[in-house]
Amino acid sequence: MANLTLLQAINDGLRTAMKDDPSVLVFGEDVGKKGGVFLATENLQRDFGANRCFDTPLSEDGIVGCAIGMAMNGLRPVAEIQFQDFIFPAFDQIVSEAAKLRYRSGGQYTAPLVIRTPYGGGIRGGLYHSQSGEAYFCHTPGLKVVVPSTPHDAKGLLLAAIADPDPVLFLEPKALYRSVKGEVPEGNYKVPLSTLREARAGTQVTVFCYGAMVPVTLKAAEEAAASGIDTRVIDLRTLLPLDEEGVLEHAKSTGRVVVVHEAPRFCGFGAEISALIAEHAIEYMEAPVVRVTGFDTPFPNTLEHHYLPDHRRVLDALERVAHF
Amino acid sequence: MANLTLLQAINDGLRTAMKDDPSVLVFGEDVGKKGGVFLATENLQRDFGANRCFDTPLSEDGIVGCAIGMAMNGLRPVAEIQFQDFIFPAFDQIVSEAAKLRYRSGGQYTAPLVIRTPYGGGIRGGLYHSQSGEAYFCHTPGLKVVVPSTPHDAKGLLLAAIADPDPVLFLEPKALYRSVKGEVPEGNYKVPLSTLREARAGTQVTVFCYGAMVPVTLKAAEEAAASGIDTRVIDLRTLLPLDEEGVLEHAKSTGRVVVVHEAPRFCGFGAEISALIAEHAIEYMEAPVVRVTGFDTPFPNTLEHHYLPDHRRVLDALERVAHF
Amino acid sequence: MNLTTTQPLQVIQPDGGVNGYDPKLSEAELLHCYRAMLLVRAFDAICLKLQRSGRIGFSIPNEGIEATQVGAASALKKSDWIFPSYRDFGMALYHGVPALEMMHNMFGNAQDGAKGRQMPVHFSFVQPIHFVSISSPIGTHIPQAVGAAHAAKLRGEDTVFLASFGDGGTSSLGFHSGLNFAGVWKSPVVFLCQNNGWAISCPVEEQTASDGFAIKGEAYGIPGVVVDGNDLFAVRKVTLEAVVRARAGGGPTLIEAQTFRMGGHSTSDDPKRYVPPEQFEYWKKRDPLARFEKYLEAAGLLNAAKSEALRKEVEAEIAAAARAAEQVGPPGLETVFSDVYAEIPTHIRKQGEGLFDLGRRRGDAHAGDGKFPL
Amino acid sequence: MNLTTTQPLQVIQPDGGVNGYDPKLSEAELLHCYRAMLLVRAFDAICLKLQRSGRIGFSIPNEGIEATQVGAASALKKSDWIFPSYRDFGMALYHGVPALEMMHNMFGNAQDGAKGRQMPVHFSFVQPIHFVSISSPIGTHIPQAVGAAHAAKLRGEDTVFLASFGDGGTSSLGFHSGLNFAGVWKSPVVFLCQNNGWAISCPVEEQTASDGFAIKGEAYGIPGVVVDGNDLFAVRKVTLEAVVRARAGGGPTLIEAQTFRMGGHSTSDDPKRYVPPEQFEYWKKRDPLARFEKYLEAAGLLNAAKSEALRKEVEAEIAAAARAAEQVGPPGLETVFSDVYAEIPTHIRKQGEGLFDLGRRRGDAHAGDGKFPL
Ligand SMILES: Cc1ncc(C[n+]2csc(CCOP(=O)(O)OP(=O)(O)O)c2C)c(N)n1
Ligand SMILES: Cc1ncc(C[n+]2csc(CCOP(=O)(O)OP(=O)(O)O)c2C)c(N)n1
Ligand SMILES: [Mg+2]
Ligand SMILES: [Mg+2]
Repeated sequence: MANLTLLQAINDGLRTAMKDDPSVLVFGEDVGKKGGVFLATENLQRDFGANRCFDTPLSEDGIVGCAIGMAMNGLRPVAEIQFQDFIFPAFDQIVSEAAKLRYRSGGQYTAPLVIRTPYGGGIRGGLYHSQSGEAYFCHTPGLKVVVPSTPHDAKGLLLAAIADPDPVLFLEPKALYRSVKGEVPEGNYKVPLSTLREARAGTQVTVFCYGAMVPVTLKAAEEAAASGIDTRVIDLRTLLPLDEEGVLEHAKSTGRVVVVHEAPRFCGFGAEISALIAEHAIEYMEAPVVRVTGFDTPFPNTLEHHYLPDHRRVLDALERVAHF
Repeated sequence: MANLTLLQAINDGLRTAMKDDPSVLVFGEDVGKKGGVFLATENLQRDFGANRCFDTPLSEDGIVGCAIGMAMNGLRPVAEIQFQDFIFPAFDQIVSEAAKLRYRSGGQYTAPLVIRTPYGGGIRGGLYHSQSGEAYFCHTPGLKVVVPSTPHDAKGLLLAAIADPDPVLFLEPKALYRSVKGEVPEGNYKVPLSTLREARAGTQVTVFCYGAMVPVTLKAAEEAAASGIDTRVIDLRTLLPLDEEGVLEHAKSTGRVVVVHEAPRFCGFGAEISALIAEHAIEYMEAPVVRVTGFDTPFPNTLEHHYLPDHRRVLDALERVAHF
Repeated sequence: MNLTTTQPLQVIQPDGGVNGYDPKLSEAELLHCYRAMLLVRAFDAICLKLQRSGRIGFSIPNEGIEATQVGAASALKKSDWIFPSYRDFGMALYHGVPALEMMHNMFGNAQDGAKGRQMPVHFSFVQPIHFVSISSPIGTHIPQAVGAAHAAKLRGEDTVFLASFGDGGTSSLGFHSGLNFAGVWKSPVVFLCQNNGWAISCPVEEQTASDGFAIKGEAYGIPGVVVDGNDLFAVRKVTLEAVVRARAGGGPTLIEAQTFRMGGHSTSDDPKRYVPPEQFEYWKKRDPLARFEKYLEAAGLLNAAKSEALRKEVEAEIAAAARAAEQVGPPGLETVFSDVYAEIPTHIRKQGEGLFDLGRRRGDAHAGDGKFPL
Repeated sequence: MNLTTTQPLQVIQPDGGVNGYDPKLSEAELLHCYRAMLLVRAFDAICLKLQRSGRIGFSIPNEGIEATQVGAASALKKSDWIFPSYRDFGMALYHGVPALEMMHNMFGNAQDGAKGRQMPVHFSFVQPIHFVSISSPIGTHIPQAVGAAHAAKLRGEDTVFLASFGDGGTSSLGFHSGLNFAGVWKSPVVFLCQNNGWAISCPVEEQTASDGFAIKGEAYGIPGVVVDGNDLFAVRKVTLEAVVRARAGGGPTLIEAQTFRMGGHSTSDDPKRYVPPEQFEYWKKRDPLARFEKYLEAAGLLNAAKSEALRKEVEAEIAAAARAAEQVGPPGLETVFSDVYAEIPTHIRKQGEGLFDLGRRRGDAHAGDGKFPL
């Protein structure tokens, strides 16, 4: 096992998939010689050749559209979108095409592809290099949406996503690219999609979170422990299809729930968690289900540290919910 | 006052705006000579000339992109997207540009435009002529999202949207275009955005709904009344910015809530309503907050009547919630 | 390399003469083309009747563009792929997709390959040729064809991919990205722009200011060729040249076939609201079927009696297909919930069970009486 | 109308000679252009230093493309509009946007017109010229320029709209829709494609297979012109011709200015990873500033002393601006919540109040100490 950053784990995952399966291709803007703007694809072109890892013209519509065609015709494309903020030109291809191809063709055509893209704040990227758009995709039946928060999961979930028969959007928390490190097994292992991870055991409050909010939440949970609040932290890992049963069990078992994400609150992913609980576990709730989220504004630049939920805001919610 | 269909009310609203304000333009695919595929813009080109109402090339990106430029430079564009299903090529312009222009320019540039588009099922349109994409847009700060359900509101909300200083997505329930009729005042009147409408008074259960689900819900409420369930029906009308206070008051006052929409359930607009209640009114709830929605699948064709929530499904939820 | 042409290639003269051109097709092949055109016309006419009498919801008229469809399709092998538009009935029929399978789609019945999920004319076939699932959003299939072609190219296969779209389709995002990627990758794709003069009610001069559509290839380093779309041999010839070049690694071609749809955009559309009557008259004289008939007659392969017999046979075949498809019931309720993913996830399964359960509780026949079968 | 050129227009020779060409600019105007180029270079150099020392987060190198920026900008009136890319510093500086205002943006401080919400170099000005708020997504501003132009045209104004973008930008959706609409509407727009050979690490031959970028105008019925982008007079000349035609109702033009960025894509980028060293050498010899200096010297308007003095003055101006901007504090916390809409809706106001409240309760200085001021 190697001790890798999340970014290295992704590079390792791509390498492993490319080595094990010749039908896996990696492409996107600047992923070749440059190795990607974050270096997630570093040296893949050198090591696997320009037929397996290559740059594309500046068109996300083309990147995803072509990936769908490749996937239809037997390849396993892994397309990179340079920043999640720039995925919107491909929205039609993702939402109208990749997500609906199996259904509309009665299973005759399918699109087993992976779209990797860095998302979230923390790099002073302003409106267009910071967004967390998961909710847009989670409202789209036919897609899978995955967000790792540890190097181990990043590699294992990526390998599961590449092997998956359906289109997967793989959202990489760029704030964690180099800030988290961890043990990563060698070779091809898979973390099954649609499974939760208990990042911290606890009995009084459950927090549901994912991606870059996991370490923030863990920090808040540590501080809360000091003041006697025993917090369970659930890393959702796969947002769609969500392990709804698992979410409800955790919610019921503590009766107190906080949901944390970076994206704006209104119609954000957190709303679905709250709604599931309001529909299937309301009688177990001993407190309001509180969301700690980005604000319902575009993402600012200079003041991004105020926009992003931090451990103080999570802690505040934990206290509110615990002492309700 | 004239007795008009919802479609006629929209045509009347467009005419009224064009007459009162020379900076109002209407354009899109086939809106000119043909008058739109549903005839919402019938005779506007004839009556106001081809400079005020005109066809465009087949590019939603171009339609919305140009509308933003026009709006920046003093016009009040009202762009039509032929079906809401075809809005996705313009997603980037709507979400990245129209919604964020005021914020990112510190208020120096703004985009007061209206995008009208028919949405929803009921015409045997299959996957791509039936969708209800409101949740995609409601997760986008900077946009306003409006959905009328009566001819009166259709005209009054449209006129308010056109006069509004911010970009408004105006979703027209195509299933109601010709199936509802009602009194529509002459001249320029506005139904203020972000206000709810009590479509039916009731004391035991509140149903939140909008667009084509309003008549469906009203029918269910009538049937429920027969079995002793007194149902209040709230037509949300503006989804963003939502009158959250109003929603919470209604929810608290009945303590039992159902939310109805056509769109898929997962991360749909209904989740936000449930989440608001779970966060701010959970202690008033005497029953789970139940969502009646489209299924988490693409929209089918032959079986669309099973996909679309009907009064039976709403009634079932009313009974569950009332007798919990 | 500038192969772009601006004058449409024409082979068959209005009187059926070909000035000695040798189509290099056997009698059987020629009659197969003719039969395919007849099939389109009969399919078209019967669907129009079915729609007018309320038995199907919608159809797309194909009259007038049969030569483009059949001419282009005839240049492909069965191992090639077609990424069609919704107005490409003839390509499927030429390659032997049974009319019955197509009719199952028109009725959206239980035997429809797409399980009744799509609107009529949104076909999907993997046999006898890949005729890729049609999508309503315009242009999205164009980069997909390029991606599929790139896959074949990387594997060293010599498959060719035909992407077909309209004049309006050239304004779409997919046209721009698809042709651009194909130019850079030298993909084995033939882009067939069926310029029928209109995108619903939008005439070409309001669609683009370019000098025709073939020239748009210049923007991507792709040769563009203009052809008389009502001339089966001409369409076949330019498509075959493009296919041969693509198969040999020479990269993509953009073909503009100039034609005209004699009907409305769809059965919901009344073209008289916007198409000047002269256009109908002009193009009526250039009917592709009549022109090919004249050729066949001149070549001694057809006469009035034979043509009449074939027409009847074909009409009977289509009518029988329609009758048979109409007998088939709707798809099972479980088809609402399957095929969203390879495996049905729990939340969708529960939604299906809920619907079945409600049907049971309400005694509603539609909802099925068994338990949720997935 | 086929005005498309494929050989780049050049006026100023490498030695500063112009073969008798008369730029029709006064001495003051010529020196204003020169000064604008110096301003860009100084702004560039100082921003690089600020970024390297961690005082600003990011900048975009402009060295090498000053002639394109200033030459094009010089063809516009103050009543015209610029829809810039992120690499158009010189257009703003030429038109008199104070360096201090630009520095406020680089620091994202309380006096930044965009209230510190955007990344550095994403300027927005309405004065002294409309320099429209820059967006990061590539190409989205192109149809917007066309829409703004259409508005002016409908009102009978003679304003011209310049949309500037890179070689990579031509692959974007906005390029396709923007040029297509402009062609059909004959909009008064000048499309300036700054072909600097690279889109980050993607060279033009991997960007598109077209024969250059000017030719892409053909696809939209728009004349395309190629120009030496390191030649201020040549850029000014072709832009002026395009502007004059647009102002007179003659419709849009696509200009391809061939140039090269001597720095990285941004301060986060190391071009040595992908740009062959010969390219830097080749273009170093074609430095637009040195070339214009030679012209000015040959014309007797500049000498080493004067140039040195001007350079110092300009550097001092920029350095002073940077120092002043650095003193200004961050924007107030309420700017996170304002300008989402014209009026702040209740839910956003509450979120702001919540943040202020938390700050008060925690005694956190950042969160302000007053009550939420909106
Ligand atoms: C993205 C998108 N926008 C709008 C539509 C609605 N629409 C369907 S067909 C059509 C016209 C297409 O014209 P053309 O490409 O010329 O093909 P033709 O129907 O003439 O064969 C339009 C606007 C659509 N299907 N997709
Ligand atoms: C839609 C979109 N995709 C990707 C990016 C990331 N990106 C920023 S600049 C750039 C390259 C642009 O190249 P070009 O248009 O040639 O302009 P240049 O930087 O060379 O001036 C890329 C890929 C983006 N900003 N927007
Ligand atoms: Mg057409
Ligand atoms: Mg460039």
